Amino acid sequence: MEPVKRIEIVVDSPEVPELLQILRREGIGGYTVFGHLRGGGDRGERRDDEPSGGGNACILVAVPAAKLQRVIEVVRPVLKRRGGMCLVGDAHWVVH
Amino acid sequence: MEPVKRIEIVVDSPEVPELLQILRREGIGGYTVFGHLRGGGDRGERRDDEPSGGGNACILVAVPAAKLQRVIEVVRPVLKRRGGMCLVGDAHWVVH
Amino acid sequence: MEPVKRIEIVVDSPEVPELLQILRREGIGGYTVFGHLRGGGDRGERRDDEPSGGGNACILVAVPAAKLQRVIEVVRPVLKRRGGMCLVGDAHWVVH
Amino acid sequence: MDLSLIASNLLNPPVLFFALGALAHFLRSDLEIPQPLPKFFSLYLLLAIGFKGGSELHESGLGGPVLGTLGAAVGMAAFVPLWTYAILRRRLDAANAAAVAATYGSISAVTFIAASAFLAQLGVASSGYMVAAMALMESPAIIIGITLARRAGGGTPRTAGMPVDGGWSHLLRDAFANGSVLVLSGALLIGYATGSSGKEALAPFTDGIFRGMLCLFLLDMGLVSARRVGSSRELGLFPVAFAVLVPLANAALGIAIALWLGLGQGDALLFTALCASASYIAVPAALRLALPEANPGLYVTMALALTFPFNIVVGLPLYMAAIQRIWS
Amino acid sequence: MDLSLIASNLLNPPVLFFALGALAHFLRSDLEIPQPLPKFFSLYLLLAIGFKGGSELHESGLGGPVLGTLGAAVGMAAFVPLWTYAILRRRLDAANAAAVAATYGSISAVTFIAASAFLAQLGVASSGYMVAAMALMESPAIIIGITLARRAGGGTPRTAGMPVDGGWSHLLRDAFANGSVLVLSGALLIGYATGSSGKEALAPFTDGIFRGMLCLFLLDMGLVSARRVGSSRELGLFPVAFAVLVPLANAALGIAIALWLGLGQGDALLFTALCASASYIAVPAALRLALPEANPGLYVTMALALTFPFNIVVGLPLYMAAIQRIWS
Amino acid sequence: MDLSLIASNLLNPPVLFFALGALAHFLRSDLEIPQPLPKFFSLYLLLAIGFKGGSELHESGLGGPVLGTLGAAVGMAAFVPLWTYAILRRRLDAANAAAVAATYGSISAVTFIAASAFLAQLGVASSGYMVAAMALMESPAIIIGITLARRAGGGTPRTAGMPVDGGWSHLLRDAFANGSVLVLSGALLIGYATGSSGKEALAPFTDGIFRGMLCLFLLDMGLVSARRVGSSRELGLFPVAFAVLVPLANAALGIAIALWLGLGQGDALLFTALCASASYIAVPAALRLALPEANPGLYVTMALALTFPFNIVVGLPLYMAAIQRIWS
Ligand SMILES: Nc1ncnc2c1ncn2[C@@H]1O[C@H](COP(=O)(O)O)[C@@H](O)[C@H]1O
Ligand SMILES: Nc1ncnc2c1ncn2[C@@H]1O[C@H](COP(=O)(O)O)[C@@H](O)[C@H]1O
Ligand SMILES: Nc1ncnc2c1ncn2[C@@H]1O[C@H](COP(=O)(O)O)[C@@H](O)[C@H]1O
Ligand code: NA
Ligand code: NA
Ligand code: NA
Repeated sequence: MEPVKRIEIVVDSPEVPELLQILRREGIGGYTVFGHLRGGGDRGERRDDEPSGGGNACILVAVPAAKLQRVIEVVRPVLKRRGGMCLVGDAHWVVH
Repeated sequence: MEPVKRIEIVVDSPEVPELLQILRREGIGGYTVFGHLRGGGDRGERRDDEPSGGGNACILVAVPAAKLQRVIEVVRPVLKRRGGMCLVGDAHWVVH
Repeated sequence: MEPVKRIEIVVDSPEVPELLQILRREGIGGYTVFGHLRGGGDRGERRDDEPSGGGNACILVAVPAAKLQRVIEVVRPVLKRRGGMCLVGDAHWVVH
Repeated sequence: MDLSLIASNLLNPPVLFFALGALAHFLRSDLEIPQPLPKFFSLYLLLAIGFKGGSELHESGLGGPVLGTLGAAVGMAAFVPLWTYAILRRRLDAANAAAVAATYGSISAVTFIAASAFLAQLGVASSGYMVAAMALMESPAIIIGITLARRAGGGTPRTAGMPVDGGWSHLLRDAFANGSVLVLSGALLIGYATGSSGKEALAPFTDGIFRGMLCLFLLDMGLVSARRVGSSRELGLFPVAFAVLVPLANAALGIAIALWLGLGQGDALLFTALCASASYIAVPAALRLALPEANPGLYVTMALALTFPFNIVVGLPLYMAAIQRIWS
Repeated sequence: MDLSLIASNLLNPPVLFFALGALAHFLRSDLEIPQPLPKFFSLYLLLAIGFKGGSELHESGLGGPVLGTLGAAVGMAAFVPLWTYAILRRRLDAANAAAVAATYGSISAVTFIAASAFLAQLGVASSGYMVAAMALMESPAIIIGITLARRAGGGTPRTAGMPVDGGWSHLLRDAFANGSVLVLSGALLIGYATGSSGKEALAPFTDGIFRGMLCLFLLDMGLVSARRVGSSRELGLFPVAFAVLVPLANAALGIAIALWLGLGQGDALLFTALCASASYIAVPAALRLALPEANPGLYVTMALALTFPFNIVVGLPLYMAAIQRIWS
Repeated sequence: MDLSLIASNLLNPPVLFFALGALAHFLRSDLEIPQPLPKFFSLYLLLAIGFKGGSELHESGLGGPVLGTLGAAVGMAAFVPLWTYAILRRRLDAANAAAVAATYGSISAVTFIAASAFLAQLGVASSGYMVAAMALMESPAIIIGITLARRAGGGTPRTAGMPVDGGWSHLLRDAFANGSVLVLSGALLIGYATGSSGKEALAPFTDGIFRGMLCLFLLDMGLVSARRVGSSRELGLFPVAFAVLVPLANAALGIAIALWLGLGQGDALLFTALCASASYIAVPAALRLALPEANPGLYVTMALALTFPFNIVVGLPLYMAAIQRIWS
């Protein structure tokens, strides 16, 4: 098992394509997206069942610790402008 | 980055509105809900595709360590009565 | 609260039934499945909206540390053959 | 009993799609009908059947046996949980006995719809107000079941320790503002209010594609109830016997009441199907919250994996044969 | 004003299902219509209305008042955000004022559809090209609203700091390649191109089940907009007054233009409904990305919880009464 | 070749909606049709086409060229993977060669449906039993492809190291109990069993709204296959040439067999469309599990982004022109 950083980014669904593009530009091609989430935060409640869309999505990315700083740097401006949440934790990647 | 507690609560979908209400009463307005989950535990299997509903949902809440105890106190009786799971881990909140 | 290992396994959706069967054989009946995930990794992009299916799912399992090794042993060959990701982290189980 | 009745029931596309769904499960096919499609099909069916019933009620009016039938329907919805609870209590704890009793006191809209389709195939007429009877039978058993459980010391009010809301207001809401109850009765009232102009405007939707949507829903029901048949083996003999014998007893009661009310053969079959059927949508949804001590693996499995297919496949032609013999 | 107009609007199944959805919310029912079902219903409605409009346009041709009406439609879609922005700016910051202005400059397809259904019920004819007018009115207000916000210093281009794509190309895409705009105009062109053979082939789909699908969608809209009524109480008096009075003003403008263009009564009502309605699908979807500083809790709530039900329930018969009086 | 054939194929609403979906992708629209809606549309199409085929088979009986055609269909489904594997193996490793071979041996139900719609538009008759031919052609190629891969040392049985189940029983299940195979053949049998009464009862569902549902599904297919066109550029020349030339070769073979069997023009086109089409639903679903070493980015992209649109847009009128010339 290798130690990695486990990054969770919760944003509005329509932001996801651009965030993935940004991550890809940083050479990060491994990600998992959980869609259709409800949520609440500073900008009030967000639900997925409105006619105009409006749900959240969560992008899970596992990266080596060395890459963490760079990911945070590119993600932070998006969160600043659009709101959202980014959590970082420790985990071990089971090598297969 | 600020250290936070990352709380995951897995319960029956129809419990979610009341759990969120309870959390809100405790002044916790930040949450993300993952819906339509399958699961298995002490009360057997739970699937989302039965005609009477019946799937699980997972509420993810990031709180400062100081609030953890209070969240656990209010969530525990619900879990006791209805079953479910609550996991607590450590994470860092990327300030934006 | 009891310390547990928090295991996340991301695999192709159709693998889930067999993985759960394998886990059950190891005496692990507690799990939560998050379905309909998009993802990217070594095997390229995976989306859920293709006519032939093709999305990922994430199995979340909380086990006592003592059982971790056994879970990894049985899951690893599946990941080796089919691709996917397995992350292990630390968490506390709120006893109810 | 006339074998052609069984044949004409079995050679119905909806029943055959039910069998196809079950077959898919037993062949361990990867066929699945993911949410929210089953929800869509059942929403459609409730809306269509409610609306059609309302339009027909508008045409037929509330005279004749209508009020008597509606009264009898509510009566049966209250009586069935009471008598079955007495029996169930001998083998089960209070919560589970109450949950099963509530399940069998309420009704299955799809069994009702299958009975209507069966009548249509036989060319036997039935009345729109039977849908109103169905709508009235959905909820009372929930109230009675939970009251029984609470009297026995179980059924902790949903909000114990949570000063969110009074327990009873919750209960009434779970029973009467339940999504499926509301769509069915709402559509009934709308069909009644908009009369023949509404009926005509919606006919291609509520009539034209109805049978096809029923096939889709029953395909899913076949999958889901076959999946539960496995678990039904773990239930033991008592619940299995109950799931077959109690519908027969309730059907007999239903036939007797229908005869006494002077209903026609078609309405008699619909009334009987309501009495004999058990709920696997509205009641479980309410009980999951109101009676969490009860095991859905018991009451849902009995209603869905045993009573539902029994009624659909064997029960309907059997009840019809009895009615034909008695009425003629 | 003729009360029978109100009655015949209210006794419409779609409007009653809207009320049923709202009732379900206020009874705190667990009824919900989960995604992607609402998306399916609106996709269906846009495809069907677009296609039917295109077929009718094929039959009627582009002569007569068609081009004038289309021009007037675009003109109103541009004028409404400008005049309302001037008013909104007195009470709101630039971003929110621009967002609300864009919302009211664009249109609500379901209000348009409800107006068509209302006309069908009254037996008043209308023209297929009005759908083209609707398609043309969806997007301009988005462009104008965002331009207003940027001029005022807000509206940070979506890609600030992200050298992914130029800000304006993004904006044009959000405005014109928006999913609902594309399906509506695409279906319109396809209906136009395939003419009467296409019309006949799709009729059971685009016509037959149309009213029923509209009922399902409005059931959901009732749920969703009732949910937002709670939040509308927190908005304060100004937005609430705006959400009722501005549609009336735009409707008056619309009626005047329709008169000037010499439209028939049916087309006049459709044009008026477009002017009076506000967008809660296309515009919010675009603004969430292009104007994140604006609060969807304001502009979506105004359009969805206030203006939409006002138009559906009160507005349409009111506008029709005015048109009938003026035209005759 | 008669240009009017191309025009009448292109001016078909379904084909135009396919183009609209592709356009939406290239305009980078946010239009999306989220799961499970595509699943719903394809479930509907399989059920409807299977059921209609079964009803027609019931009417026409099993005489004449029926058994010969069914035999030829199975033969082609087995022969195509064998001959194409021999070619593919020169450029690809065993697993990928076997996967592509299986993909082209099986069929695309939507191409078949588009061919039927094209015939309907031309007013050319076809037979219900062709649906049975389609059902029989779905699975054999899966078995043959995997056998080829295993013989070449690849294709680790799915359960290697997992004593859950034997590898071959898995394989047969993936091939024959596959959801789409089961719904298509099950609906065919149900249509056959319920005959004309079933046909009439379901007609508004299986016939009336069929074209419209096809439009919705093709709108989604346009989106999805346009998305894959980007990746097809990375494939290199060989797969792209294969994806266009092999369908032409299989179509030629199909036409020859149809002539030899003495089929009518309509059935000849359907048979040809089956031979020329490649699977992007059933086969990939099975191969993902049975041949994980093969790259879906190769075989799905070829079938979905190249062969499918080629057949739909260019292939069908081309094959029809050839058939018309040869037959007359
Ligand atoms: N403390 C939190 N815990 C969990 N999720 C959160 C939290 N705060 C915000 N979120 C998620 O992030 C989304 C955007 O947050 P915000 O920008 O603060 O409205 C919310 O809709 C939630 O889904
Ligand atoms: N050990 C576990 N790991 C992951 N999820 C669990 C575990 N135990 C229970 N769950 C989840 O919690 C739900 C309720 O559990 P229970 O009340 O034990 O039946 C299950 O359906 C699972 O989704
Ligand atoms: N670094 C990562 N972070 C998050 N998810 C990943 C990562 N790598 C792979 N995955 C997930 O695992 C799936 C299979 O990965 P792979 O077998 O590498 O293609 C992907 O589709 C993702 O959903
Ligand atoms: Na009953
Ligand atoms: Na407007
Ligand atoms: Na083929």
